[in-house]
Amino acid sequence: MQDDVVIRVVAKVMIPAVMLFALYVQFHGDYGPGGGFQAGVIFASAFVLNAVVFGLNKGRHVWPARYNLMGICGGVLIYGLTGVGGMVLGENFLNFNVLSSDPIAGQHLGILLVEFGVGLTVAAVMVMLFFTFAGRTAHLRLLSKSDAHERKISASKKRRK
Amino acid sequence: MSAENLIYTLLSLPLLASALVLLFRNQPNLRDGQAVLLGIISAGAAFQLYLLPTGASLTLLELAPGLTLSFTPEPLGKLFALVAGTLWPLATLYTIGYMRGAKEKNHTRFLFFYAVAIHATMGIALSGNLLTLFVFYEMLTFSTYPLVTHKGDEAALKAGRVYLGILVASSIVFLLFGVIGVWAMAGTLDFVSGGILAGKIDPFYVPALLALFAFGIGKAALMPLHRWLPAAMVAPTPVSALLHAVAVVKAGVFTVLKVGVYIFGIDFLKETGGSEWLVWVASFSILAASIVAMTKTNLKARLAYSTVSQLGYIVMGMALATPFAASGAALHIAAHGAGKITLFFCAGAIYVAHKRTDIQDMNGLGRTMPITYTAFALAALSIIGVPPLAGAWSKFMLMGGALDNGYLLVLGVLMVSSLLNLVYLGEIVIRGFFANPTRKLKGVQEAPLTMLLPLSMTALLSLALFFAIDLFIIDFGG
Amino acid sequence: MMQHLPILQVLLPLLASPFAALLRGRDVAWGLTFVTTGLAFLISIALFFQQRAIGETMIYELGNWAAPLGIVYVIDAASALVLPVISGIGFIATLAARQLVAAEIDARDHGLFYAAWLLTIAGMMGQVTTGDAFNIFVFLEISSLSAYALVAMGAGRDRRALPAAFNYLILGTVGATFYVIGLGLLYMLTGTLNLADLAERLPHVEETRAAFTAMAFIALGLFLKMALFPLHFWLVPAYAHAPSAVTALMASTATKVSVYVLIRLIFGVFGVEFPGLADAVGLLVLTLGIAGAFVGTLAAIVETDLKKLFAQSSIAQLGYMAIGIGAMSATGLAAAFLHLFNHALMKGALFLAIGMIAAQAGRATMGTIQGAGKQIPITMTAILFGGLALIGVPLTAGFISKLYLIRALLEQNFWLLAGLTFISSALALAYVWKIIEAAWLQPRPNGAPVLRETASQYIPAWIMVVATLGFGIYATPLVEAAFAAAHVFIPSVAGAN
Amino acid sequence: MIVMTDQLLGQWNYYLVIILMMIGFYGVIARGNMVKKIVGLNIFQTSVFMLYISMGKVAEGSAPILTGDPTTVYSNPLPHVLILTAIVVGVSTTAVGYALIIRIQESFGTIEDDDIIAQLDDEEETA
Repeated sequence: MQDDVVIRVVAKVMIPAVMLFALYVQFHGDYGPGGGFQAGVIFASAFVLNAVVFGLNKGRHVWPARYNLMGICGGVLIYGLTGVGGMVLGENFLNFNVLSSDPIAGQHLGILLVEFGVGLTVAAVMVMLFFTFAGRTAHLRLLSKSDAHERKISASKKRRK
Repeated sequence: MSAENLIYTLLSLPLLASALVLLFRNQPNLRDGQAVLLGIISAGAAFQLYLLPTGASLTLLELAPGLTLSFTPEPLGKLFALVAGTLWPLATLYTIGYMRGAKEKNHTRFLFFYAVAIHATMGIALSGNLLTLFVFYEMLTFSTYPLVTHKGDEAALKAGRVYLGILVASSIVFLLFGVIGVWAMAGTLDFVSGGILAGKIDPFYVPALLALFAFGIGKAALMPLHRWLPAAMVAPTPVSALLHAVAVVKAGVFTVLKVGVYIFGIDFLKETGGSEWLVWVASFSILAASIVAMTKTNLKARLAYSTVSQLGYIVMGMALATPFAASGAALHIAAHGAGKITLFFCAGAIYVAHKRTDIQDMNGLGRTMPITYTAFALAALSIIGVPPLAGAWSKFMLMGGALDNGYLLVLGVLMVSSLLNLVYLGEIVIRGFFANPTRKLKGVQEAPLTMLLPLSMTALLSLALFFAIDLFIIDFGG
Repeated sequence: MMQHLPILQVLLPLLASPFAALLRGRDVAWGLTFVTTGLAFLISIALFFQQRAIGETMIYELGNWAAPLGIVYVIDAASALVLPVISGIGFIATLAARQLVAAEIDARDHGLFYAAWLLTIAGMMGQVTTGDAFNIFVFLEISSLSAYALVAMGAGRDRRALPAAFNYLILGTVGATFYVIGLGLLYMLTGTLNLADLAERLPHVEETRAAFTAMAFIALGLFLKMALFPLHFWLVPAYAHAPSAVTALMASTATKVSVYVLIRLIFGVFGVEFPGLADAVGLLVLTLGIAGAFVGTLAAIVETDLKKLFAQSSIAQLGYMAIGIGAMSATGLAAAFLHLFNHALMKGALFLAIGMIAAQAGRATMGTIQGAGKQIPITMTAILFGGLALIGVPLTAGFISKLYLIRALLEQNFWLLAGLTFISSALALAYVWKIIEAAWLQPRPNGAPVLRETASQYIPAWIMVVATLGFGIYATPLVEAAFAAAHVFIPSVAGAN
Repeated sequence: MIVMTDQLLGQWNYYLVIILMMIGFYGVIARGNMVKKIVGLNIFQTSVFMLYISMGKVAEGSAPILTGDPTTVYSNPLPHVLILTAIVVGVSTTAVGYALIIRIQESFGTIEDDDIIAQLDDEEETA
């Protein structure tokens, strides 16, 4: 696919747009439809598209493997620690009212942070899933049942010898 | 000492002995000596406790709400504690002689579990409620298992499996069932004079509940649950003595008696007739075991079946449901204990001296081992029930009890059984003294003193018991 | 800080998990896990005593949103009893995991291993603590998903872990989905997912078929999760081929939590008076429980692989818990709680001890331990005591739970069932004794590898053994707590203790 | 008659759910191929998602975004939120399932149940 000019050009245009849209969905989530889950998936799809069009190696170059774990864990921690923030400030876990002097503003801030954590984790998970499964293709031969049967026969023949 | 302290003493001395056995495992004389010494002290303590008035009680801890580990010595329990406490030092002394004479291995392990078994027996004797009794009952089973399988060969393992299988399975399936059944119905498990079940249970269920106990207490070796007893004969003879006279089977029949007297209550059993069937089962057990005993030529096997038969007497004493018969049964625990331990001591002495186990090889042995054979003859007569030996009293009281409740047929059973006893025990004595040796008895001489001493003492005990009988009759009439 | 304990209980392992994943050094990850589970254990003990002292339900509102709208965490007598089991086992298993994991799992995966480990624990805690039915599902899946991964990590030594984990995944997901279906029906009927609220609103719709169907789905899903016979086939391979530490953790906790959730839903939401409950679920659970007790015990008798053997025995023991539930009485529930607690202790001891042997010898079979009594006496003694507790020998914890289980059956006049229960528990003697004979009474075969034991290897197992004996000798507070837990669901009747 | 048709047709979503559920469940149980099992599992779960989503729908209700008009009828958003969680769980399960399948393929060379069992039996025999 790397050789197809149309796809390459379209992808180059599309990828920034996809990412921008993801950011919109992410940060508009507390006003309208959207939020971390959707944004995370959209954001990840940009990287997946990149990898599909320009190859796995280039894709890895843009999003190195070590980002995966950091993204996943970081997102969870942002979520959790935002909740803990409410606890530290004297209210129950996940109470965002106290995050700012104005309760409403505090709730906005809290949900923004939480959604950001969700988005980060989801994006990282999605990219990781793609690379994990795609990276295995070299080893993976999906066998039909008859194929497996043949292998078994040859294996048992070998054993007999 | 107060009764509470005596209870503590009796329970802790065997444990102390077992701990010291481990501590002195590298100094055989010290290890064995202390066990005998502590045994003598415990015999004294048991005697003192026996003389103290009843009424003391001791609660060790509360397992669960309403379920305690507690100890209440009542006359029957005190008698059993006395039997076990007196026979323990003798058995230990004998064990030491036997183990050294027969060149058995693993003395330390053996003595350790021996003492633990005595601890469990004391717990059973003094237990104040069914739960405590059950706890120590199981402890006795598990602590005697290493003794039964002491030799460690395939035959011993197989016997061990039968031993453990029957005893644990029966106790978990039936006995525990009965215990919890009593708990669910009566709301308590305490041993109370006159029983706790009267009025709490539909008389219709009494025979069934009694069956749970009669067969759940596998240690009482009521046929058909007697298989473990002959199987355990592979064990060294001191174990047989422990099983037959001091601890295991005595604990079994003691439990049966105690349940009958203090859980069901003699009067309650008589009213409901719930134990009538048990009289006949016990009768069957008595006769069948006697007949099997006659077919055995292995000395220990014959003695084992004799025990099964004698245990039937005690179960029957409870089942007859009269105070007189129950007293006789209690007395028989002591009388048979003294008699049977002598017989096994003699069997072990013969084995150590002669290395033979078959009765046919023992012709003329009495003339080379006069002390052993005299003791054997005394004990055999006691078991048969010939005065002036202890067995006569207990048999007499059982017969009296049977008459009281009109079981004429039982009278016949007891008489026939005495006759059978005479045949199979008498044969051994007669062969020993009068038959001509089939092979040369060269080099055979009396067993070492550590064995002769205990066996003559227990034989004399049978004699003494006959004359001091007033001291040992327990009145269940109240 | 004290008022935050209910949430910290779940949050601590949950938030420690990503840290553990990020930490590459295996000792650091283990240290973090150790500290976290230790703290969680302390918290659960504090909660237990706090709850016992107050005597009533403690409620923690997430984000200060009150009950029907918000999600609440509930600490009542029942959850206060189950939490220490999970966190305690989690803590001891972590203590043992240091050696077991080092022996069985590739050093690069340790961070991820401990992350999944913490997530499993957090998920189980969450199921117990939360007062929201859907939240239970979420935590159920958190713990299950990480459990699948943990089981699969056994593949490094034993590739059979992979199909085992896969089957576990399929059946676990089916079970969880059944639960969600039932929940959906309940939500349609009542419009709420809060457990307390559900219990309040259900009586208005209890005559409908939908309510009954919901109950059937929920019960079925949880039967699968708790491996009630005949839905137990995933359990044995999963436990047998998982890394030893995971087996020890899961055998003592995973199915127990599902038992707890079942009790919570069936008794706490539907209630004993729910029409058809006693007939359908009660009778079914009783029958399956006793059948499971026999099947598990018999299968254990013929098994030679020790992990499989004790996994089969777990099926039997779960059967006993099911019998307690099926008795449909306060005593029965208390017996189920008691056995849940006690069985966790003894299986923990057994699997930790066996795990240490398996980590050394590669596998733990009857052949491996033949004559091992002389080489590793302390470890084998732990197995001996654990086995005795399984049989229900007096002065062990197993005796206490069996005592109350039978009492519950006799109170309901289930004499035959009580007899069957006794027979099956006596059969347990056969497989336990097989092990004891092999270990102590048979000689070590020539050429068998030399087994060793060090204090750090047997201490975790022995902590559990001591607890097993301790709760067998002095069970009064535990029994009281179990009855308090049972009375949460079935109000106390005068005269019962 | 009308009542019955109404009952039958008015509950078409439930029939759909049940049909899907059974298709998925059949796939899980009857297929030996692990990928097909996972596919079945997904269909099975999807049926539950549909159950929840259709339950949240209120006739004539609009999307649950506050408009400020008090007369607006909204659909119930809660089931949708719940099912969003369930979908995430489902995706995770699928991912773990596929990861396992890959590992199984690598170490057994097959993803058929029967073949794996046969291989393991062979192993037991030789061991």
